[in-house]
Amino acid sequence: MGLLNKLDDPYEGGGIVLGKVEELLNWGRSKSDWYLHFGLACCAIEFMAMNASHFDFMRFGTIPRTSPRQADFIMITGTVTFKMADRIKILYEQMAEPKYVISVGSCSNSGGPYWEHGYHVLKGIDQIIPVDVYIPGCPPRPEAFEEGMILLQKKISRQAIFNKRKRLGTE
Amino acid sequence: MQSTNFIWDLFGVNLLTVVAVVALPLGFVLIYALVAILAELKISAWIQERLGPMRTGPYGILQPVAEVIKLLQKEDITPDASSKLLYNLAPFIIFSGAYAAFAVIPFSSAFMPANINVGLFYVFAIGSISAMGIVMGGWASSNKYSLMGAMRSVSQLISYEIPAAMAVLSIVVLSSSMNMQEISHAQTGYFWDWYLFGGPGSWTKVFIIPFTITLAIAYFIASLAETNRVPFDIPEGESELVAGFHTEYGGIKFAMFYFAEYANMFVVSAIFTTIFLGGWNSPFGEFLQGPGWGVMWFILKSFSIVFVQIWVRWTLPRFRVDQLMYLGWKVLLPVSFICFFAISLFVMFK
Amino acid sequence: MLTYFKNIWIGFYSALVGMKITWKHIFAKKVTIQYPDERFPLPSNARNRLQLMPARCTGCTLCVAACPVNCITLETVRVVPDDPHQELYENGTPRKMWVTRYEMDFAKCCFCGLCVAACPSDAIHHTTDFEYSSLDRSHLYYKFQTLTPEQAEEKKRLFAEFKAREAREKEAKAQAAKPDAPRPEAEV
Amino acid sequence: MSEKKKIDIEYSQLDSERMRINVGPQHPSTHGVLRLEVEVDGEIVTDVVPHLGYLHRSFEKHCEYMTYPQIIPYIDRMDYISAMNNEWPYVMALEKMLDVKVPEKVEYLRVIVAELNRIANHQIAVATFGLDAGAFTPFLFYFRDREYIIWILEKLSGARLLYNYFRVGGVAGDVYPTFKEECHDVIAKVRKTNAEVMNLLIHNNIFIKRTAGVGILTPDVAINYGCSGPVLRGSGMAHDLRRDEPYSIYDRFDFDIPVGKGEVGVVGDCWNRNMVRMHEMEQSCRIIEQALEQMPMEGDVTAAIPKRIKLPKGEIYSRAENPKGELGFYIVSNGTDKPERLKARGPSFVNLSVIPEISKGYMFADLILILGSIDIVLGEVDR
Repeated sequence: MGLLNKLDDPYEGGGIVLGKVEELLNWGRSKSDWYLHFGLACCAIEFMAMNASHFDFMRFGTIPRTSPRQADFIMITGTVTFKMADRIKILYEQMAEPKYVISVGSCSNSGGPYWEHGYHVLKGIDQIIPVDVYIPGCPPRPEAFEEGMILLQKKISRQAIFNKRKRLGTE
Repeated sequence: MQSTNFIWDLFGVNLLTVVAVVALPLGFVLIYALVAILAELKISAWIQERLGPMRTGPYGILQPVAEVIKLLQKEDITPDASSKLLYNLAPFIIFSGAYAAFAVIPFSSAFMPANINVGLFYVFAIGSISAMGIVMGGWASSNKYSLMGAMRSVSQLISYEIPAAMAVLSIVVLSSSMNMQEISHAQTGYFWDWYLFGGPGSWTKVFIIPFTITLAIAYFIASLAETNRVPFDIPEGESELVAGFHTEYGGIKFAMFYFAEYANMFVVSAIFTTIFLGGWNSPFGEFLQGPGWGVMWFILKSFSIVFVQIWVRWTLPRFRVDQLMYLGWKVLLPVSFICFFAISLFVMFK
Repeated sequence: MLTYFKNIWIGFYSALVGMKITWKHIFAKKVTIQYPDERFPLPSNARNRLQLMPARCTGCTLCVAACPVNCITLETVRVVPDDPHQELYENGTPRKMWVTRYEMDFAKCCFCGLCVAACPSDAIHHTTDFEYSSLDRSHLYYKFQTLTPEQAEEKKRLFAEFKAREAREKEAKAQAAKPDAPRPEAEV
Repeated sequence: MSEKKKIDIEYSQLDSERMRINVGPQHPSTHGVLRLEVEVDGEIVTDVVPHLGYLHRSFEKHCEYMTYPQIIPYIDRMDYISAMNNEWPYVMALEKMLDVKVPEKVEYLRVIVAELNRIANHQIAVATFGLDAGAFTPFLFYFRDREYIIWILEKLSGARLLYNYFRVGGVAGDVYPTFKEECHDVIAKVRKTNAEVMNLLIHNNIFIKRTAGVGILTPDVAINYGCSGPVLRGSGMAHDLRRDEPYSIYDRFDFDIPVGKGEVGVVGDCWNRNMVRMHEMEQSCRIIEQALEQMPMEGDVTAAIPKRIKLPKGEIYSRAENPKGELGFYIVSNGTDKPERLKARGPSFVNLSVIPEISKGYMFADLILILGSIDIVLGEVDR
C-alpha cells in the first residue's frame, strides 16, 4: 500500500501520537473519495440521479474521475457480463492502493434477475474483485447509494494502518 | 525607487532571507490552491443548485485538506510501459513552471520576490515550460489518449501565447516598462487610472479605452486557453480523451498537476490584475492604500478573476480543436493586433 | 468583413447570456436534500425491502411461482393433528402449514412487486426501508421463518411419523378389507 | 533542384500512420458500455467499428423461461430510461391476443405516464448530449427536473426507475388525490427549464459550432438503415406511430410531429436531432395537459382478466413509438403460459447501426457528439 507498507512493522501497538496520526490519515481517506465513473446498466441512471442536485453525492467529498489511476473506489453499477468482467478486473488492477469497491444493485451483487438463466452474467462481482460494501436494490434508491457510501466511510475510518495484526483481522 | 521587498530590508541579504523569500510564495501557492479547489467545488455546486461538500468540517471547508492527506497516501504508480524518467519528471516540471512564475508577481508595493526589469517577459517565458511538462507527461505515459491530449495542448498553448503576448505588449507600450512593479506604480490613483480604462493620462485617453477593454477580454480568453480551462480544456476533455495528458497519473503526481492547474490560474489572474486592474492599488485613491492593504487588494482582485474563470467553466461547452485554432489565429490574433496598433499610434502622437 | 465581426459578437453575446443564467443560479434556492439528516418522504407504496408476516403466511407458494428471479426459498410442512404446538393465523383460523423455511435473497431480488400482488393473504409486503447495505453479501440473505431449525426438524419428524402412521393404518385397513391386495408403498 | 523537389511533396504523399483508438467499453461518453474501435488519421476519424455485447443480458432467452407477467420486469430492464414506454407495446400485444378491453381511465393514465417518461428520457438525452459537448450545468438542471417526474411515477408505481407498472388489462397503482396538480406543476417546471437550457446550451454559439453540420444523416440513409424516432425525424421525415398508426387513444389528442427544420446547420445534423427532442418535450407536455383534462378520475384501474394468463396459439407483432424510436415485440405463443419465442425490435440497436455511415470524415471529438445525438441505451442495444 505504498506509504502504508513502509509504516507498518516498527510501530506495532502504536501510541497516542501514532493513534492520532492514524486517525488523521483515515480521516483524509474516508472524507475524500474519488470514484471511477463506471456505469454499466440501470443502476448507472440512479447513480447519475444521485449525483444530481437533489441528492448531491459531492456532499460526501466524492469527485468523479474518469481515469482509474486517480480513483479511490469503484462503484460497479449494473450487470456484469463475462465479456465485461475481465475489463473490470483490469480497471481494478490499474487503480492505486488503497482502493475500495462498492457493488451496487442485485446484478453486481449476485447476478440479480439474471442469476438463474443468464449464461453470460457474472454471478456476483465478488468472484473477481474484493467487494467492500454491497448495496441492495434493483436499482437502489439514490439515498441507498449514499447510505452505502457512509458505510464505506465508516469502514475506512476504522481501518488500522500501523497495527498489522489488527489490519489483517487476526486480533 | 522604493524598495520592493521588505524581507530584504529587514534581514539583509543572507541565505535565511532567500529561503524566506522563496517559502512565502510557496506557502501562498499551497494555501491558495486549497482555497481555489474548495471554491471550484462550492461555486460549481451553487451554480447547479447543489450544496457541494458538506460533511468534511463545517460546510465542507476542510475538503481540500482531506484531499491532500488522501493523495499523499496513495500508491505511487509508474506504468510499466511508460518512459520512466520522463514520466516521473513531468509533474515536477509543470509544477515548478507554475511556481516559478510567482517570482515576479508584485503582491504589494513592499513585497515582490524578485524585482526584475523584464518581469512580464519572464512570466511568458516560464509559462511555456508547463507545455513542455505536458508533452513529456503525455508522451511518456505511452497512452494514446495522453498523447493526443499532449499534442492538442501544445498546439493550443502556442496559438494562445501570441494574442496574450500581444495584449501584454500593448500595456508595455502604454507604460513603457516591463517591470511589473513599475506598471503597478503607474496605475496609482483611482480606478479610472487603471490600464483597463486607458491608464493615467489626460482626457485624450478616451480614444483608447475601447481598445484596452477589448484587449482585456482578449487576454482573459487567451489566459483561459493557456491554463486549459473550459471552454478550452480539450487537452483533458473528459468526454473524448478520458482525462487527457494525466490519464495515467495518480496519487501525488496527479496532485502536482492538480495544484499546478490552480497555481496557473492564479498566475494569469495576477498578470491580468497587474496590467489591467492596477495591481495592488486601491481603486479609490488613498482609501486603504498602502503596502499592507495592497496585499489585500491584489488578492481580492486576483480572486475575482479566478472566480470568473470558475464561473465560465461551469457555463460554457467545450470547443473543438480546429475551432480553437480558428478562434486563436483568426479572431483573437487580428483583434489584439488591431488594438496593439491603435494603442501604439496613440502613444506615438500623444 | 461585417459578418466576421457579427459572428464574433454573436459568439461573445451568447456566452454572456449563458453566464447571466448561471449567475442567477448561484443565488437560487438549493434543492439538495441532505440525506442522513433530512429525508425525502417516501410514498407508502414505495417498493423497497420486502417484509414477511409469518403469522399470515399460509405457505401457499404463490409468491414463489410469481417471482421472476426465484429468489424465494419456501419449504412447508403440514400441521399434524396431534402436534402439541398448535397455532392460529392472524385472522383466527388454525394453521394448516408450518413454514419451516422462508428465505429471501435480497442480493437477487429485483423488487418488481409481483410476489406482493400474488399473495392471497397479504403476508408479504414492501416496506419503505432501503437502508440495509452491508459489508458482507450473506447479510443480504434474509430468513423470515419463525421456527428455529430444531423446531423445523421436529415438525418434519412429526409429519413423517404422522405419514408413516397414516400409511400403516391405511395398509392395515386395506389388508383387513382385501388380504390379497398388493402392499401400497409408504410415502414419506 | 533537388532542394525544390523535397518541398513539393504533397501532404497526401507523406508517410503517415493511422492510429487505432479503443473508445470504451469504459469511457465517460459511450453512454454505457459500447465499445468503438476508431481509426483516426491525426484527429480525423477514418473508420468506426462498434463492438456490442458488453451488456448482453439475453432478454429473449429469459422470456422463454418466464410466464407472461414475469416478463414485464425484464422489459423494464431493456431500455431502462423509458421503462413505462417499453412496457406498453408488450402489454398491448397481450391485450390484443386475449381480447381484453382496457378501461378508459387506464388508457389515459397510460398516456400520461408514458409521456411523462418520454420527457424524462429526452431530458437525459439532451443532458448527456450537453455533457458530451462539455457543458455540465444543463446536465444537472435536467436531472433536477427529472426528479420531479420520477417522484410522480414513484407515487403511482412504487419504484423510481424500473416501474413494472403496466399490467395486462390495467395498471398496478391508482391515481392519488393530488395527481393532477402535481402533473401541472411538473409541466410548468419542464417548460421553464427548457426555456433556460435553450439559452444556456442549445443556442450557445459554441454549442452550435460544435453540433451544427456535424454527423449529417440524410433521409434516404436513415430510411435504408431503418432508423426511427428522433433520429429519423431529425432528418426531416415526419414519421410517428402515435399519429401514423394511432394506438391506444392517441387519436384524441392534438399534437404536432416536430421534425428537423434546419434553423441552424443542415437538416439531419446533430443539432437538429437534438432540437427535435427539445420540441418533443413540449409536445408531450401538450398531450399530458389534454389527457389530464379529459381523464375520468373515478373508476377501476384493472380490467377483468384471468388469474393465470394463457395466450391462445398464434403470433402477434405489436409496436409503439418509444422515445428512442419504434419498439416492437413479436410474440409467438404455443398456448401455454410462457411464450414460445419473443423477439424485440429495439430502436437503439437499429439507430446505432448508422454510426459508421455518418461519422467518417469528422473529427474525433465530433464522433462523441454524433454518438450522443443518436441517444442509445446499451440495455436495449445488447438486450
